[in-house]
This record gives sequence, C-alpha cells and structure tokens, in this order.
Amino acid sequence: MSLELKHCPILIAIALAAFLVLPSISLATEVLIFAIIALGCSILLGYAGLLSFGQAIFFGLGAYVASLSQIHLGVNFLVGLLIATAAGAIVAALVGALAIRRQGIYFVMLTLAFTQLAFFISYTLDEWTGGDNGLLDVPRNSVNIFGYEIAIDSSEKFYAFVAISFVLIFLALLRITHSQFGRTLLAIKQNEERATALGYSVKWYKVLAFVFSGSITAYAGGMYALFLNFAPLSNVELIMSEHILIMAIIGGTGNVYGAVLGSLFLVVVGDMLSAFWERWLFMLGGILILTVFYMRGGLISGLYGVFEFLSQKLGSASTQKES
Amino acid sequence: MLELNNVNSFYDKSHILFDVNCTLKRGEVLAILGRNGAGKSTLLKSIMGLVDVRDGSIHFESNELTNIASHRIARQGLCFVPENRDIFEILSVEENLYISHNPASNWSINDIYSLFPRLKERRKNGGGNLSGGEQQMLAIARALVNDPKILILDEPTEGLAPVIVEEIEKIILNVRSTGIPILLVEQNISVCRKVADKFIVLEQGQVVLEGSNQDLSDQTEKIEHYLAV
Amino acid sequence: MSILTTNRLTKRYGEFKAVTDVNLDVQPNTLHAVIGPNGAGKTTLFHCLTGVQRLTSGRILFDNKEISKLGPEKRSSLGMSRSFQVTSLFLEMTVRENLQIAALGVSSIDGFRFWSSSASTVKKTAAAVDYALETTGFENRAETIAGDLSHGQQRMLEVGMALAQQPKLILLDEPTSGMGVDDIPMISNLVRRLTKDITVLLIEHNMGIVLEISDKITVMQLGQILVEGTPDQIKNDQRVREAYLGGETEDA
Amino acid sequence: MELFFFQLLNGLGLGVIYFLLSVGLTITFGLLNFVNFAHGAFYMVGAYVTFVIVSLTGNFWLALLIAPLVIGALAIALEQSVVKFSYVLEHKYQILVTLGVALMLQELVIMIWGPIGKNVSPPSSLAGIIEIGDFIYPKYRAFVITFSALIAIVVWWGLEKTKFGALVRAGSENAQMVGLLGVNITRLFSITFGLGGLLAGLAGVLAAPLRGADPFMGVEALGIAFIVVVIGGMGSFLGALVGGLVVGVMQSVMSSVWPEGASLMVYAAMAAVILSRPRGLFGRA
Amino acid sequence: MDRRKFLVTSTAAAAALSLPTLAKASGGIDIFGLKSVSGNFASYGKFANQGSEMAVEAAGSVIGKALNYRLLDSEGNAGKAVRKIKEAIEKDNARFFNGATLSSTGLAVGKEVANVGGVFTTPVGADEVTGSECNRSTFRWSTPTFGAVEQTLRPLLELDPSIKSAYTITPQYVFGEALLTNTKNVLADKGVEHVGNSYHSLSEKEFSGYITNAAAAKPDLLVLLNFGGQSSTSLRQAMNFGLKNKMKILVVWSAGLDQYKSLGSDILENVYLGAQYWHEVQNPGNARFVELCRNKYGVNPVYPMAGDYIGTKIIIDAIEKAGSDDPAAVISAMEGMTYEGLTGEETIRAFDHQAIKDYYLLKGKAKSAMSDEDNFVDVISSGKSFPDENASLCKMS
Repeated sequence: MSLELKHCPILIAIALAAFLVLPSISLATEVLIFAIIALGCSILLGYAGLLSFGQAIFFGLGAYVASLSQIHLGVNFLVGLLIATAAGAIVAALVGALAIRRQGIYFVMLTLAFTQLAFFISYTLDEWTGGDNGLLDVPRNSVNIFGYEIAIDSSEKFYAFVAISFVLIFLALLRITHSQFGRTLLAIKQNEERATALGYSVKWYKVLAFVFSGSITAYAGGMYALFLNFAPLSNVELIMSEHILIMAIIGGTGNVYGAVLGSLFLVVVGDMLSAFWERWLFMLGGILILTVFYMRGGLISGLYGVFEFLSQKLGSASTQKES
Repeated sequence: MLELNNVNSFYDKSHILFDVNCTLKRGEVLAILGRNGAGKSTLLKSIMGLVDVRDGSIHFESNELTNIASHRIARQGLCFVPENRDIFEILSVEENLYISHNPASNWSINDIYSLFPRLKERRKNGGGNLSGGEQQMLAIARALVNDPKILILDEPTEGLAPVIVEEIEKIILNVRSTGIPILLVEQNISVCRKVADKFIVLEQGQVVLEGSNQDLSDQTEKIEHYLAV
Repeated sequence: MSILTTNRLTKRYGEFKAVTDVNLDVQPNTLHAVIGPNGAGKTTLFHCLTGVQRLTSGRILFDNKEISKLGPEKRSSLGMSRSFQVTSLFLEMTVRENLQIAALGVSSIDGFRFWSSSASTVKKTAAAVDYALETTGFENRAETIAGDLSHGQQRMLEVGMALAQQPKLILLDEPTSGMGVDDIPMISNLVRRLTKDITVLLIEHNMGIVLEISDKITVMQLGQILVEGTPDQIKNDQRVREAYLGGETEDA
Repeated sequence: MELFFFQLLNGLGLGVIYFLLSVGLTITFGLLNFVNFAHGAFYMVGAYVTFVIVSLTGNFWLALLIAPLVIGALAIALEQSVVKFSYVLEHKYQILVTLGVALMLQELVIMIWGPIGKNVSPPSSLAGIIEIGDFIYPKYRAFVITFSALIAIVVWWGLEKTKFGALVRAGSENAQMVGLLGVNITRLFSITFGLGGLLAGLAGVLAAPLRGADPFMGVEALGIAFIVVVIGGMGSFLGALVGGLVVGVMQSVMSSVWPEGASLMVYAAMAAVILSRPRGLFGRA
Repeated sequence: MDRRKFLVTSTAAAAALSLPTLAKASGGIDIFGLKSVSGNFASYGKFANQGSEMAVEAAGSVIGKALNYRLLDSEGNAGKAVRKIKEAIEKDNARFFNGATLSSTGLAVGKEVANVGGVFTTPVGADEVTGSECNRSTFRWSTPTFGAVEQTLRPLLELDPSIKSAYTITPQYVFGEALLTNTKNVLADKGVEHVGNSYHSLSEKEFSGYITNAAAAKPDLLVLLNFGGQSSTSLRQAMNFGLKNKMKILVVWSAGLDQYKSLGSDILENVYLGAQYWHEVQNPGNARFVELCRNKYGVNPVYPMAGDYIGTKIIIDAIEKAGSDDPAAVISAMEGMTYEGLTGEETIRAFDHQAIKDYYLLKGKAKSAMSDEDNFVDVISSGKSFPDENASLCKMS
C-alpha cells in the first residue's frame, strides 16, 4: 500500500506538469502515451533483459483491435481498449513463447522477423486495416454507465483519460516490479543459469514479462489510435520498434520514470530539434552510443546523479537529518 | 634468463600467488609441483600476461614482462603449451603448425615431422580429430616452430598413456639439450625425476619447498605429503 | 535407505566417454565426497546429478524417485540443491535478497506473484533465510550487495543459497575453489555442521578438507569409480596414491 | 518451365551480391563475436563513394578499385574509435551501439549528398545485354556475377589458404591462444573488421549501377545480410555463400510465384531456421 | 524524502525546458505547411517546403492581413503528422493547411482538418482524397489515377498503333490497383492485349525477377505503375536488361524533374513518362512560378515544389476571392474557382474538390538533344481527364 501512496502523487504531478508545461495538450497526450509504450519496453529490457524489436507488433495490434472492435462490434472505447489489451496479451504470449526459445542475437533476429511478418499481415489485410492508407475514421464510442454517458470527445477529456490510464498503469507496473515476480525477473536477468538451478522455470517468467509488456503496449497503441482517430500502417513498422527501444534506453530501463524521460526526450526534443535541424537523428545516434558506453542507466540515472550531487552540495544538512 | 621476484597475482578479487620467487637459467628444466589449486597454472599465466600481477616483477633476460600484452611476451620467445593444449580444432595439423611457424626457429615444420612421425601421418587431419597424446605432441610442436627461447609446459603428461609420457620426456630432454630452458608444471614425480634439474613446490599460492633433482629422490616423503592424499 | 543412488550412470560426448557406469550410493545425513585427479569426470557427474546435462544411459534415484529425465528446476523443487564451482550469485542484489530468491525457488509459484508486494511473499521465507544467514555467519552482513563481498564470502553465500532452499540433499561443487587460505576452515566447519540436518555430496580438490570431514569418499579416475571407502581406507590405498602421483595411466 | 529456369539463374545473380554483402558480417561475428548493425551502412557509403568517383572521373573501374579501400579504412577508423570498446559487451549492447553508428552514417550521408538518391551508370563497356535464346541478361549483371564469384574464391582462398585466414579461423575458436603464439590479436581484430567493411563496401560499389545510391539502402541491406547470415549460420563462410544463394533464388523465384510474399518468405525462412536449427545450415555448434 | 525533491527538481527542469510558445502574429493569417523534412521522405519534404514558402512570400499579404508560413515537420510518419495538425489547431487555432507526402497522411489529415471546418490542399496520389473519403475541407491538386492513365496510355496507343500487347508491373496496394484497373480499361478499349502483370510488394527494391517475367512475355509495351524510388529502380533495371530495345516503356506516374535528374538521360531516352507537372510548359502561371523559383533558389522547380506552391497559392487566392479568412467562406470561394495554375487554366470542381488540370505525356530525349541540363524530355501530349460526377465515389456531406 505504501508503495502506491508514495508514487501516486508523483505520477499525478507528472501528468499535470505535462499538461501545464508542454506547449499543447496533443503533445502532452503523445508524451504520456509513448511513456506507457516505453515502459512496456522497459519491462522486457530492464527487468527481463530481453532486447526485442517486436514492440511494434503489439503497438500496431492494439491500434487496429481497439479501432476495429469499435467500428465493427460497436463496443464503447473502454471495451475496445480492453479487447486490444487482451489481444496484446495473447499475441505477446505467442511471440514471447517462440522468441525466448533462443538467446542473444538469435532472439533479436526472431523478434525482428516477427515484426516484419506482422507488417506484412497488416499490409495484406487491407480490407480490415486499410493497408498502406491506414485505418481512417477511428471512433471514440462513448461509454454508457447507468444512464450516464461518458464521452472523450474533446482533447481535454481525452487527455484526462490518457492521464488516468498513465497513472494507473504506472502504479500497476510499480506494483509488479516491486513484487516477488519483479524481483525474480531481475534475478533471472542477472544470472539465468543460477535462477534455473534454484528451481525457477525461467521460460514462464519471460513469457509473463512478454504478456505484461505486450498488453500495456497494445493498450497504449489503442489509445494512440483513438487519439489520432487513425491507425497508420507505420505503427507496425520495424522503425517503430527501433524508436520505442531507443526511447526506453535513452530514458533508462531500470526505473519506471526512465520511460517518462525517454518519451519526453524523443517526442518533445525531437519536435523542437526537427524544426530547426532536419538531421537531428544524427545526434540521436550519437546519444545512443554515449548512453550505452557512459550511462547504461539512461537519462533517469543521470538525473538522479545530478540530483544527488545537488542535494549533497546544497542541502547536505537536511538530507542527513532525513536519513 | 627468467626471473620472478615476489610475484603476487590476483584473479579478480582473489589473491592467488603470494610472493613467488624463482629463476630459470639457460638449459635448465624447472619443475613446478603442487596440488590442484595450489597456483601452478596461475604462475604460468602470470608469466604469460594472462592474469593480473599486482605486485612483484617478472624479467626475461633484461626485459620486464610484468603485465604487458601476452602476444608481446610470446614474441620475446616465451612459448606456452597450456594444460588443455588448446589445439585449434577447425584447423588441420599442418595449419596449426603453420600459423605458429617462425622462420627464425631452429625447427622447421619438416623437422617437426621427423621428430613426430605421427603428426606427419595426420598432417591433413583436423586438430579436433587427434587423440589426447597427439594433441599434446602437436601443442609442443606448435610451440617449437614458434622459435622458443623458453618453453613453458603445463602438465604435458596429464591423462596420457605411459608410452606417450615417455615420448614426451624424450622431447623435453631433446629440447633441453639445445639449450632452451623449460618451465614445467607437473604432478607426475617420476617424470620430474627424469627431466627436471630443479623444482619448487607450491602450496596455496606460496613456495613451500625447493630443491635440486637429487632432492626429488631424497625428499620423496616430504614432497608426496604436499602432492597427494 | 539411501537418499541418492545412481545406477550405471554413463555420459558420452560423441566418442568421448566422460563418465562410465558409475554406481553411487549416498546415505542420508552423511557427508559423501567425490574426489579424483583432473579429467576424472567429477564435474560431468555433478552436471548429470543436477540435471544440467542429460545422461547417455543409466538411472538416477533421489529419495526413491527416478529423476534421470527431470530438468534442474524440477530437481531442486524435490529437495536437491546445488552450489556452483564458479561463483554464481545475483551480484547486484543483497545477501538477504540472494537467499530469499533461493528460498522461494523451491515453491516456484510464489515467484509469479506479481500483484502483492514482495515483502509479503518474503515473509514466508524468513525462517529459511534466517537459518541460512545464521549457518553461514552472514547475520551482520545481510544487507551487503553480493558483488561487494570478498571471494571467500561469495563462496560462503554460494553454499548459503543452497541451504536457503532447505534441501534434503545438497550438492557442493568445489566450495573452496579460489578461496584464501584463511577462509578454508570456515567452509569446512560449515560443511561438517550441515550433516546434522541434511545430506551433503561434495566434489572437492582440496584433499585436506575431504579427508578431514567426509564420512565416505568415492575416488574417480578416467570417468570411472576407482575406490570407495572411509577417509582412512582412502588414505592408505595404493591405487589412489598412484592416480594422484602419476604411475600407471591410460591414454584418454 | 523455361521462365522458372531464368528466374533460377537470375536468383543466383542476386545471391552472389547477397553473399558479398553478408560475408564480412559473418566473418566479424565468427572472429570477434561481434554483432554489427552498421554493416549495411558500409554498403551504402560504398555506393556513395562510387557515385563520387564516377561523377568526378567517369571511371567506374577506378571506383571499383578505390571505393572498397575507402570503406575498409572507414571501418578500421570506426573500429578504433567506437567498435573495439564494445567487444566485451553483451550482444544487445553491441546492437545498440552499432545502430547508433548506422543512424549517424545515414544522416551524415544525407547532410552531404541530400536525401535524393543518386544514379550511377554502369561502365559503357558493360552497358549492353547478353541474349541466350529468349533469355536476356544485362552484361553488367553478368559481370557482377563473375566478379563476385571471383571475389568469393579470393575470400575463400584468403581464409583457407593463407596464414592470415588460418589466424582468423583459429582466432574465432580461441583468440587467447592465438595471442599466445605471438600474434597481436587487437590488430588482427581491427584488420578483420576492416576487411569485413571493405567487402560490404565492394558490394555497395557493385550494387550502385543496379539500384543507384540512396541513404536508406543500408537499412535494407542490413536486413538481407542478417537473413543470409542467420540462415547460413553465423560465422560460417560457406553459410554466407549458400545462404546468399538460397535467399537470392528464393526472392527471384517468388517473384513469379507469389511476388507480394517474397519478403515475407525470407523472414519466415529466417524465423524457421532459427527455431529449428539455431546454428543455421553451416554454423558451428 | 528523496523522491519528492526529485519531483520538484524535475518539474522545474521541465518548466525551464519548455520554450515559450511563439506569439501569434496579430491579425495575420497563418498557413501551415505539413512537410516531411526529417525522416525517410525528406527527399520530398525539403522541396515541398520551399514551394509553400515561395507562395506565401510572393503573396506577402492578403485582404490586408500579413501572411505567415508555419512549417510542421511530419517526420515522414502519418501518426506524427496528425498529432502536429491537432496541436496546431489547438494551440494556434490553425485553419489553413497544405501538404502531405504520403497518401495515408493526406487522408488522415484531411479528416482532422474537416473536424474543425478548416481548409487543406494536398497533392497526394490516393484517389480516395477526392473519392470515397472526400470531405468539405480537403482539396486535391494532383490528377487522379484515372486521368493519369487516360492522358498517358491512351495518347501513346493512338500515337503508335504498332503496339498490340502490353505488360504491367504494379505495386500491390490501393494506389497500384487503381492504376492497374484504369490501365486494363484503356487497353481493352483500344483492343490491345494485356499479356500479363507482375505485382510486387511495397518494400521491393529488386525488380530483376519481374523484369525477367515481363521480358519473357514479349510485349510491345511495358507499363510501370509504381512510383517514386520504386519506379526509378524498376526503370533502371529494365534498362539494364535491355528492355528498351525490345519494347516501348511507359512510366504512368513519374515524379518529374527530381526523379529524372537522379536517373539521367541515358536511362530516360525514348522512355514515355507521365507527369503532373513539367517546368518547361508554357503558360503565364507557370512562367511566373519558374521565374520565382530561379530567382530564389537558382534552379528549375521540381514537382514537390510545384504541387505545394500551387496548393498554397490556391488557399491564398481563395481567401482573396472570399474577401475573408473565415474558412467556410474560403471553402465556398474555392469550390468552382478557376485560376491561373501551373498547367494553364485550372478549375476546382465543387462536388469533389478535385482540381481539373492538365496531365502530361513526356518522352525522354537523347543527351545530345538536350538544350539545357534539365531539358530531359519533350512534351508529347497533355490534357484533362477526370471521372465525371456520376462515376465519382465522393459523397460529400
């Protein structure tokens, strides 16, 4: 319980700050959605130690399923998102169960191949997905609860919905990462052979990590489609997987707040830089290299470092008192 | 020629060798004895630059070898035959010799073939297809064609049939007769008696006993105490 | 009644016979040691017993159950745990966490609890962890990060992790390897104490320890059992002496 | 049936280029255990250097001579400045580092030459076609096949028959032992990495007249190179050759049978190989 | 608490990072250009951006209000594009948009702009923009696939009656299918046998297999229905295979000058090319534009420049005509508007918002015959062909 109490205000503050500080609601919405997506990637990379190029599969899947279930089944947006989440969990279990049969580079190549296959399937099933044109006119069917109609028809309301989702998902993930499951994943990441010898069925832990990662990512993908009223084919491209990975890594994968920073960095800094330096991806490449060599913990660890330094310099007395 | 002064070696955080001293002169065979885990292999690896020497120094002739890259140590003529032989399995016997061959060496590949007729027979075979004895011969041969100034052997007779052990003893004596000194890690005392000029015994990383060839016979009891059950 | 028996256990790698027809018989609450010169097949035997490697032929019975085909994680849940020859810890975790993970591995379902905080799960393991902390003497260092321990301490923790699983049988693979001289008695005392509650199968190079603390010793050579007996019998056996000092040997 | 035969032949032509593209990747993996996601970028820069040389001198042959050397030098420079520090890292970190390098090279190329692709004409002596009955085949492609086959033989000879090649093979088995024979392993590594880059650059030179030079060709090439290498077996020369030919023929034949599934098939094939035979067709266990 | 402090610090940092929103020019009219300047379609976006910029600069002001041009970088990603459009609408109350490179972007942005009743002009290829997915806000300058085929294949077949058979190479997705259907209709109409078609995937870069198929079918004419990089590569490889000497080749949807520059006249000579725009066409509107472009950038305009120049200019003209910057009024003004375009006099149809303009059939010429370095082609024919109202799928609400 204390865990949620501690982090809840921080997360709400982040959601509020994004709303107040960022230049537009849409940008804030995108930042939070991608923060969730980066978090989905962090579970795999930071906790299970799996570098997967498959996140675009779940992202795209979530977008399509949330959209199509609303269009064809007429369900409301919440149910649509839940169906998307379930679909994400199922597909992630399948993809995960196959991919984790191999390790290292072979694991990476498998996830890469699966993303290409997913792209091909989405592109071929254009009756459903709109193919290259993308799936247009994605609705946000309102929810009717006991006669109360809840709609997310304005960008403010939609942001509120995304922000609530963000807070809840982050809290849930905090809980998961601080659970015995989270600790076991970390143990497996550190020493897989030892974990096996201790009696852990490492395979199922990894699959479950995939399921969490896939369902969260699919949920966020669904929100992204609702946000844009549109589900482009580019959601399922390999480059999307690559961007999600870069976001998670630059932000820092060992800490849930790293995902927020990664998303903030890639979305907002990308926005700013692309306006006056078209080739800003050059810098991104450099930052990626530097992160791997000098700041494996990502921006978040850098930020903690700076903060620690500051608190030592400025408020050493008060820190001592508190600790 | 080779001189170790108070060598202290570490594997990561573990201190393995404590103040080891020894010297090797031209034409000498120095046997290093000791139980498993006593630090014998670590001593050889320290000389070859494969483990971290934190204190002390290793000199070859007048050159300092302490903590320099292994290939530079090897180029000075310290030729190492590791315990598990490390034959390149995907290379043929001839290729194993060829990549090591140094034109300055006293042994050409043909000399090796006359020294080891077995290797000539199997010259086209993959290194992975050799028997243990053949692998050991190839490992020694590979060191010989590399123009050794010092030959360093890590348990060359381990797990080999008596006939082969005898052959290896002959090779060691043969090499010694050319003036090349040999550093030999060995658990088989009878081999040491035949080939070694002097010996040291390591116990838990320290030199606990040293002596001449004669002492190997005279102090059998004492040595066996350190080595066996 | 024996706790662990092997029946003609054989492991081949292609042509190479690493272990041939080994019949082992470990009695409960004893300290049984396996020794032998390099290449005798001790480590392969160990891997077969822990399930890291599959047998070529033969059977392994543990507590009267056939376990020859079970994976390592199944064996540990039956009450058989092991330490590693090369230190194998969760280096970024504290001593306590290492032991907790080890303790929970036995009933591996707890590891899947992703909703309740780890604290509640960990409570269940408190007794086992405390036992391990106490037995290995880590009470005062429980919150130290495993990676910061000295090598000898890491070896102790290695054994502690096996203990935290509260096994019936514990397999120790060279617990003293790479340990400083001063630390060795610590381990040997620990191992000796263990046999009060459990059975220990020890693979060890350090002859001094083996002779001092074992109840029964199996000497292996070239993949086969050479001699078996009490420390005194082994000490005076000529074949063992030859195996170690090099006399009659065969081409591998 | 006849068409099928043509497609087969054409596929072999594609396959040898794929081989050239992949062989450097597989050798560096074998020796250095290094996963290079920047390998495709060498190919791309190779095509651009060709463009520069051809537009300055009008001489393709000069480009064929110089461009691979330039790329080899570039590869060695990268190895010295970035790559060698990541040998000790896990594969996943190597992937991230080289991904960053590839991104930087791609953007650098756009900064210098702009985002629009460049055309490179085949040398005039190879501009025509060869007709065999109904089958037509460009002379330049025929040259590429012959030349690549020749390079394949040279690479094979270099790996199998020279001391350097034997050292590379020995190093992929046990680099430390090679060092103990007095060989400077770090230098062996960087030379091999350079040669791997050189071969990718050479593939870029040969591909330039076929498909022009554009900034995004590296990403595409990387995908193919990994498919080839994984199918053939990481680290295996023979694997790269057979894998290249298999992928080339598969793509070419698929273009008659089920064209829209061509790229699907190669990825599916790769996944199937990894799952059923993780070491590929010829990889060492 | 560490974390609370951390939060405060990071919020402050975030606040410091957020740049002050650019103050909106008072009373001015903002025109937003959606261009992919970074990312994978940068080749297009850079020029498209220059085109819009030129149109705004040339006009300077309209109905007494200053014009401002604002760039939105779509990063070559349809999702990003839609978000940036939303953002501009929210933050800057944006109503006037031009651009989009990808059909998917064009379609989705059109919907977004229509939600707020704004104006969006686009040159994208997808027929749906003025067909099944048309809306009140979206206007399209490019000729649809129907017109592209009618104005290239039909005149070519009329010009050269010796063509008795044709083979097509088609990218397999909506746009390619549309071109293929129209091509089949014209071939059937003209009694030319369609001896075969090869589909290829959207990501294909190696066409030798398809070209071998085409060569084996021995047609008199090879029709390439792909576009952009794929048409360049397939054309280049068809040349390598010597197909030019065996058959006529028509690229129905070529990208114009920038593509020709990268291919070179060796490849283009005697190839037939369909194009939306050609800078050498003589008419007052184009003359002005070419002059503008040469003065500003010292080069001849390429298609992306032209498409977004005219798309932007139409908006400005319509504001002028409406005498108001109220989007609804501008839309009404634009519907049925006739103006001096880049292909001569152009009209925007009211019922589907399609600009009625010329499409060109060009023929590559020999290097020796080129009068300047951009004189790659001769214009063989030109004209306007559009599906009529009955055939249109557009149901505008």
